[in-house]
Amino acid sequence: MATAVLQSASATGAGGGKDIINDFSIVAATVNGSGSQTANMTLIRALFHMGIPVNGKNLFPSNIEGLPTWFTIRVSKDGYIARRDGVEILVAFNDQTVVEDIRLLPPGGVCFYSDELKLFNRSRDDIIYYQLPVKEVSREALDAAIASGAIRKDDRLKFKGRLASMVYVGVLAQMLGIDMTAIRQALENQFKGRRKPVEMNWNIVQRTADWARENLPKLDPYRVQPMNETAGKIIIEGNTAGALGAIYGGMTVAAWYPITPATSLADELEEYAAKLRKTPDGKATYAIIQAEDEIAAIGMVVGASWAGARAMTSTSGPGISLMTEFVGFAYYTEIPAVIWDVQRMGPSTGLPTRVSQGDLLKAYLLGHGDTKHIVLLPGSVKECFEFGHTAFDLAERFQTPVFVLSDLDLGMNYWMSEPFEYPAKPIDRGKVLDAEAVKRLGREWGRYKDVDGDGIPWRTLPGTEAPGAAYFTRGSGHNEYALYSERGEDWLRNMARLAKKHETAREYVPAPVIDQRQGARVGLMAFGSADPAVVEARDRLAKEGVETSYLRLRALPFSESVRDFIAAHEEVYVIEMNRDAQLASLLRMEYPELATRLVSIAYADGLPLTARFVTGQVLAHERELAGAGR
Amino acid sequence: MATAVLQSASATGAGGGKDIINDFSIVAATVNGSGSQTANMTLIRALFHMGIPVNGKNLFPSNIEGLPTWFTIRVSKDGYIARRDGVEILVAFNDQTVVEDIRLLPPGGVCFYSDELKLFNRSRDDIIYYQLPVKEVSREALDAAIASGAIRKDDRLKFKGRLASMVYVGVLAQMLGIDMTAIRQALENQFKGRRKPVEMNWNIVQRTADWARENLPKLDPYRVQPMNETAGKIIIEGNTAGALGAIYGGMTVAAWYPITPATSLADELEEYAAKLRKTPDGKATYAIIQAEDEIAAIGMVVGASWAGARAMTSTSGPGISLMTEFVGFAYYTEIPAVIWDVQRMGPSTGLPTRVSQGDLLKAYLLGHGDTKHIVLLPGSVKECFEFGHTAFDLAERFQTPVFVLSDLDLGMNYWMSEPFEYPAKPIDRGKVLDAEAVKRLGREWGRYKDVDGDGIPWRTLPGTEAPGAAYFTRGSGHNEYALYSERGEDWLRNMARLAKKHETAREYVPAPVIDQRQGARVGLMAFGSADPAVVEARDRLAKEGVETSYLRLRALPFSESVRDFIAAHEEVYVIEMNRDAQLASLLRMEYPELATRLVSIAYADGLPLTARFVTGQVLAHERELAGAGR
Amino acid sequence: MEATRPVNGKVNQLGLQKIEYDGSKTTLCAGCGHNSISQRIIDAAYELSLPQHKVIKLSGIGCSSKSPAYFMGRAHGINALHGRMPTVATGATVANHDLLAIGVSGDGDTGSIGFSPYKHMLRRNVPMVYIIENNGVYGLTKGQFSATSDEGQKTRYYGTQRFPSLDMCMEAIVAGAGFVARSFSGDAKQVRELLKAAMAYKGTAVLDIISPCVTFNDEPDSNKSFAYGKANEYPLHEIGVVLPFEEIQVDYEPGTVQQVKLHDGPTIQLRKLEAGYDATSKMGALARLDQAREKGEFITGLLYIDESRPTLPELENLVETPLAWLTEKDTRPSRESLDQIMREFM
Amino acid sequence: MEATRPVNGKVNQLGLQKIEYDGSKTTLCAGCGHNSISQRIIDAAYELSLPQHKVIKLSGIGCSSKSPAYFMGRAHGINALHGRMPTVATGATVANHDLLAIGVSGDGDTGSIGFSPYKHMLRRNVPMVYIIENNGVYGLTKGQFSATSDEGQKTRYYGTQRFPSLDMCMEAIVAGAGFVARSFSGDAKQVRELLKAAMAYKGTAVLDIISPCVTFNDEPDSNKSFAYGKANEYPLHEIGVVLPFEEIQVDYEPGTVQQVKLHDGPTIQLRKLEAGYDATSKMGALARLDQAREKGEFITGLLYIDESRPTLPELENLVETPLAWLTEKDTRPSRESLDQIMREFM
Ligand SMILES: Cc1ncc(C[n+]2csc(CCOP(=O)(O)OP(=O)(O)O)c2C)c(N)n1
Ligand SMILES: Cc1ncc(C[n+]2csc(CCOP(=O)(O)OP(=O)(O)O)c2C)c(N)n1
Ligand code: SF4
Ligand code: SF4
Ligand SMILES: [Mg+2]
Ligand SMILES: [Mg+2]
Repeated sequence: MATAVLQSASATGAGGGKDIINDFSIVAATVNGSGSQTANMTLIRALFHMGIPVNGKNLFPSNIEGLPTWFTIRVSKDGYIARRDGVEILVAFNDQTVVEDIRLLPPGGVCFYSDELKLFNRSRDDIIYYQLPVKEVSREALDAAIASGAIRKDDRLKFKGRLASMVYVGVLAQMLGIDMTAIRQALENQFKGRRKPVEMNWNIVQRTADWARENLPKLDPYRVQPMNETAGKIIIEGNTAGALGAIYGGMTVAAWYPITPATSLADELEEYAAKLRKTPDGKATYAIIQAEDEIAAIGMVVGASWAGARAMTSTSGPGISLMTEFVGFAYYTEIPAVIWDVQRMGPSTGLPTRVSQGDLLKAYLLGHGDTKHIVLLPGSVKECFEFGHTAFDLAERFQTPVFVLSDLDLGMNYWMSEPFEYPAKPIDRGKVLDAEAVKRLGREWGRYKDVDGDGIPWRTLPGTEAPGAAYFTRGSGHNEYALYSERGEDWLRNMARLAKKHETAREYVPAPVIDQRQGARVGLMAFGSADPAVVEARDRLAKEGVETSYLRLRALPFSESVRDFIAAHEEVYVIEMNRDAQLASLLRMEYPELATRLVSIAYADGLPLTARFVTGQVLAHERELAGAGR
Repeated sequence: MATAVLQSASATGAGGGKDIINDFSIVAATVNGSGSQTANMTLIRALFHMGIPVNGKNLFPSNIEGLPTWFTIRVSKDGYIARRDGVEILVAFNDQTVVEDIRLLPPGGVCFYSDELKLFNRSRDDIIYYQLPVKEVSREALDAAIASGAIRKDDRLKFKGRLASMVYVGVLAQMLGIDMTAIRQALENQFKGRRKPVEMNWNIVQRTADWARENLPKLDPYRVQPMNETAGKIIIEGNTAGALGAIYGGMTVAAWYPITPATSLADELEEYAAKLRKTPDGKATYAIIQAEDEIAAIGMVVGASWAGARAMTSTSGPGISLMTEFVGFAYYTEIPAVIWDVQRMGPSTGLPTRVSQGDLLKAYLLGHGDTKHIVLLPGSVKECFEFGHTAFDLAERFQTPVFVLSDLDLGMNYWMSEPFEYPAKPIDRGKVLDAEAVKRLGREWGRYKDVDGDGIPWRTLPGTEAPGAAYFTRGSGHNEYALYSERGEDWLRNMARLAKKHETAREYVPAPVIDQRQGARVGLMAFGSADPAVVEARDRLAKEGVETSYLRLRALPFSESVRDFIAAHEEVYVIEMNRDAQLASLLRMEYPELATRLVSIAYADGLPLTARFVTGQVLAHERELAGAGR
Repeated sequence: MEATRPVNGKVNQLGLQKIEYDGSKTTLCAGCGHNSISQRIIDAAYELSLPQHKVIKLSGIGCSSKSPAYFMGRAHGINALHGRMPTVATGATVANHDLLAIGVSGDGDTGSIGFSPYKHMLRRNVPMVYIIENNGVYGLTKGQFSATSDEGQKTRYYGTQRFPSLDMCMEAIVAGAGFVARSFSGDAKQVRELLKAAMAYKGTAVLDIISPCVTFNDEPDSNKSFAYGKANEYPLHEIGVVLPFEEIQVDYEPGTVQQVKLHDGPTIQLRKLEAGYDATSKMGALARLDQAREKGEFITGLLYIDESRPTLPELENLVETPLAWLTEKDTRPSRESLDQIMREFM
Repeated sequence: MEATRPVNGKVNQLGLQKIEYDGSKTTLCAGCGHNSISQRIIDAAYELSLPQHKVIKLSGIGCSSKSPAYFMGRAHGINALHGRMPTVATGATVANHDLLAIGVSGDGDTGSIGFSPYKHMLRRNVPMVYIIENNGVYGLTKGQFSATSDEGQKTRYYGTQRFPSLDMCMEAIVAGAGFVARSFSGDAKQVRELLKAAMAYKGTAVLDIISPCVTFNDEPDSNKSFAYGKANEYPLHEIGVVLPFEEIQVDYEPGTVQQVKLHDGPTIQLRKLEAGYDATSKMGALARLDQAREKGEFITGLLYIDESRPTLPELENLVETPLAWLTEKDTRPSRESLDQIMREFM
């Protein structure tokens, strides 16, 4: 094994020789399709097993193979999990980007680079370089694996990248001080205990860790140390969480059409349903259908819900657009439907592998004419699980489409979380009359009658054997008895009831999470995956002397507490990842009397928000106000 | 011919014996598919030829034959053309509704009824009845027409209704004093001069008028008198106007899918294009395609516009919903498209034959992600024509979808208007580079570059023969040179430019029509077919001592003058025909600092707005404010 | 189902009179072909003694799609979006595989906006009766051509059709349908028997029924007109459905009758009128349809039948209880299972 | 078109080298079948001496749909929405009937979300080359089954296909297409010649080209894999396109070669490998395709050709100047005409 050429750089470890422990980021710059995902996940899980708060974000292109991908691991002793702008440690594996990747390192940064790179050069002398023995190790490992029959000869190319990336796992483990048993545990986890791949990868890791110990003197200050911050926690993607939520929510029918970044939600649904939702004789208590497009998917959901299933779909922006007509239909006919929108960057095809919160306003209003919907806004993987099941309860209780607005960051990246809690409440199927009830009520029952004063009518399911149980569902005008009607009064009454139903939902949907600070003049408001950046920004702002309250919105329509929160603060910064200030717009529409208190921070470049950005924006505006004498 | 049984009612003509001249409404209550349209049009045109301001509204069901239809003719010496709540003169031809129709007449009202009605009875004695000799006249007329060969024997049933309704034309003419030469002229017009039908109908009219003169003593006070208020004017439907506008706007491709109430726009387009847009050798300078659905229609429009056509579609709510994805695509790829939304009542299938302004917010925001569009809001048939051609200029100038939001009332009803003016400006094809220009600019040209500071880039059309003229259009992320890009900066820059383009449009789209009254505390704001009711309401309000200014919005985005108008008034009533106060919402979103001045009057029951309703709402609120001490 | 009540008149095996299969009063034009089809559905449902609470009626948008309101008023119904009924039916039949789904669509609803839904429903073999009330025009929007109107066809308001038609039966066969029939709304007996067969068939049963629009496409020169149909209908066979409890007649010459036994009982008997037509030959059916199209023939009958393909709910391998009726016990996995999964993510 | 410039290497009739028909660098996987097809398009365009400014490239969404960026970089292109390219092509070819439209789609793009657009494009006979890069999976979204994958087919991540496939060639023929071909991306010569023929054909020319997805569906047991294609391709004939200025070879036995002359010059020569296959017989083609499907055969070639149907722009009876280039003079009727119309409404 060649001896690595060491850097005798002018770079001294940043931090003036002092170790920087559990507080830095690593980025692995690779080529997509090359198989580095396993290596990255192994690192994350190992850190996690060491008890260190960690978060993994994959920045990948919208193609299958050969384009640049960056996987960033943030290690944060303080438990911050938002994206950071800077990254201290680079693992350079991609010739297409290496020059730029190096340029972006901070002074004192660290560059581990593959000895296979052709365009690599030591363009900066204020950083530390470590060369990785990729060529030799991966060749030898491949030869061994082929000899042992673990890998077919034809698959050499396919496996090369995967094994190559294990080289950086071993070296990083050694150089950062990652616990080798944690790595082993991570590999076991990754390969679900399958011995052969575990051993093959473990070998490389061990070998390269040993090699690094012998050959690479530590020049940089970055190190990890065990903590106790992850005990009992899990690490998971939001889409997996959402799928599990749906399964524990009693989903019985799902129809979907593939689209990034929503696909994995359906994949995981299929995977876990097959495990959890079959009878002993192998029969399914669910059906999952890959539809021919999104209109068909939502049509199937509507049909299934109408017939009594707990039905859902998952999609992203373009799919939401295509579902517009059906969503309006379901709203007006009062058919439940759970629709996951794992948001990506729009408009149009946009950036399919980048995040945004650009569908908020659109989902809320989807459909022509007067429509407004319940929209759930999970802010964590845990809430993806929770809303994954409560979405069905809400959809059936309110007999209406319910959106769950997740996003690419939440859905496809790796998040630490408390383990999910088993649903506390029984399944709520809402106001469904059985045959007995129908018989008892007789002609009193009207499908679209508001008997309870909450705007929500009672329905019957097809198959209910009672005289008068059947009714005709239509997207055209109907009266309280579901009979066709073009009368103005019938239309008005029905639309007013639908509006009332929406009002009822205000205090029924997940309430905002509010941290109101005594005497804080400034409030922050955000939702979804903007949360981690805001949480971190609040600490930074506090350090700058700006004490803030925080309302994290978890659903539309707004509850009263949203109004109260705005009223309780002089400025409320509304932070969101889109161009047009969609949440701020909705707030202005709803609270004209408070509209001037709202300050919009709307920004969307496809990357998750950073605390630095949020802090900067708030501070700048606060200073402006101060300057203006306020 | 039987002698009509006359009413010796306690009813004295309303108005205490004084004639009521040119100020009342007539409703013909018939069955759809029965052929009364010709009769109604004859009456309207005849009144119009007498110089009397008149307006005709057809209230029809969403089916083809056999259900109730009401055609209301408002005769208004003051030139008011809004719907009125009350109707003084009923022509009762429909057994299904006759009881209710009579119930709705005001005391002193008049009921002309067919002697063929079975369920008719003189349930009220405070109105005046005239029986019509339908049975006999229509039988005889049919016999004669068949004998003369004008009607085939098999078609007897089909023509019966048409001839029957001519009976009320003749009787009304006599009883109201409608000029017989005006009737003749109206018939000529209706049948485009075809002699046979003109004669056949004229005969019936003459005959029944004579009969009425001899048999029906005038008991009611309603009369017409010639005026001079329609000279040089036309009477036309908005959809015809829009179609003509498109043709004079140089439309070259139209793609559409049938849907009420937009269908007739495409029909008229076809009709007039065939007349006006063929070369002497019969070749077409346009193509009109009936697509397989609305997604296909807008896809064809986008394809055609991209290739350089002036392309349009016309649809209604459900179609708009289906076009959502493509509209977002056109917004982001910057492809012109003219989209007529002739609004009907939604959500969903809703009331296909009833009016609403429920798509305003939806059209403005259509598409997932951050999108906002230019929306034109014609308030008269004249503006349907104008916007019909300027929509293309705007779409090509701004390279973006442009909505024209008409509605069923405007589009399918009969409106008096000044004749349309020939377009004053030449056709604007916007920023298109020809081959010479491309050659000159060389690499300087970038498809999505903002060289003029207005956010609008330059484009080339396929077929342009110059090196570098070709570019690749895509709905996914691209840079200024139309190259694929996932870079955050490229995305941000492009989206910011699109926002700037939208800003540029503010002062480019049709400006609001503002009538600002010195010292008026109250402003009214409305758009589209709500206008006539507001115009009339202002006069009523003035009589009640409430002086009002009025801003009639003609497009989105708002121009500065909208802000100024709101700022200049203490209250601004925003009057619109939907449930959710869509225009008010948009105003609140845009002008948070003025939001509290806005008072929403949003109401939609499927019928055109009335002045009475608007007046009542404003007064009630004004009194409330006064009561509250303001 | 209602308790048995005094009966006057003929009743079926459920003790119901035919009138009890009625729906509300039609609002279609007098004479519209669609109304006859509604009557035939009533006939067939009555004769098969269908319990109405086990039936769902589905449609898209159009005059045709209104008709489910006009039959079997005791069955749940849904008027879906234009062209999208197949997708709704797919969801509904998976949610409750115990129900008999009867879908009614139009040629515009199926052949234009709903074409992809139609084909993919067939591909999935969604268990339902799928009726196309085919009049060659868009009735409800007043007479535009649909994709099933033939090249050269004229109508009063929309001139001449310039494009060739799509043949809904050929399309069905190519997409893998196992029950494809064409009929004419004026042929009451054939429509009724085909409906009975279709209702007994387990997968998607397509009935493309020429159903004249008397208002917009009934000129005698239209091959979707009543007069044309009456004059030109050419049935390939006489169809009869023999219910399990009925006796099969056997008084026929060998080769003149084709019999197909359906999986749950009834037998379809085709007494051949066109010798040699074999309703179990896919390519034969396609070729005959193509020939009819070339020659302008109006062939009717059960064009193709094959019951071997599994239906969608079968493929989904569902539990016996309809998904719609499953309870929390069936659909919410245990607390322990979640704990177990959580451990896997630790 | 650029002024003639120094030429090194072979040039075509426009004086262009083949490299000048290139597009930007592909971002598809190494070995993806779609890349070969892009190369063949370059070959064909070069050999036909197509002026690129007269070409438009259109696609939907998918790996396949990305490929128009990778050929003919001097032609305008548009990456439309998923499944909707046919509609965009319809509009574009009507707006400018002077352009040669080349559409590239995938099996997901065409067979699923774009199925109705596909069929209605065929019905309208939109003048374009319509290429389906058929790999039986959704490449770009990572390997889900498409509607063209056969029942029983397995893939790594999505198990076994449970539904029968839709055959894009049969579908095309039934919908009235006049140029329907199947090929294999690994058969460079056949693909190239078919492309040339398609580019010379005046209506919609469908090329359903099996184009292996090496990442998600290239296991040897997949009938969309490269290995399978290589081993099993069964060409019905050898196809050659003879350009107008080339000489037609006549050294063949009678009955062994079928010749089809296209309206604007070139002649397609089919040297029969399967005796008796007649590419001008619609039902023959359908039957052969059905047989191939039953037997699991992979037949390729020009399955069906008929150039008699008018194209959409022909039916629209357009002026010669493309609509896109008409000026105000042509498209805004006179002031007098408006006055006249106004009078009619008075
Ligand atoms: C999305 C959408 N587009 C258009 C319409 C308008 N529309 C209603 S019915 C119909 C056509 C119906 O034709 P067909 O299915 O043949 O039924 P028919 O009336 O002839 O029985 C159309 C286009 C609609 N309801 N929804
Ligand atoms: C409306 C919409 N739905 C879903 C997607 C996601 N999507 C992108 S490509 C694709 C499938 C492509 O499959 P295919 O056409 O077979 O192309 P291939 O990648 O296999 O060449 C899908 C579903 C999308 N872009 N738009
Ligand atoms: S318009 Fe035609 S299809 Fe509609 S109800 Fe009347 S006859 Fe039937
Ligand atoms: S994923 Fe498949 S279809 Fe897509 S580029 Fe790679 S090999 Fe080609
Ligand atoms: Mg029809
Ligand atoms: Mg594919």
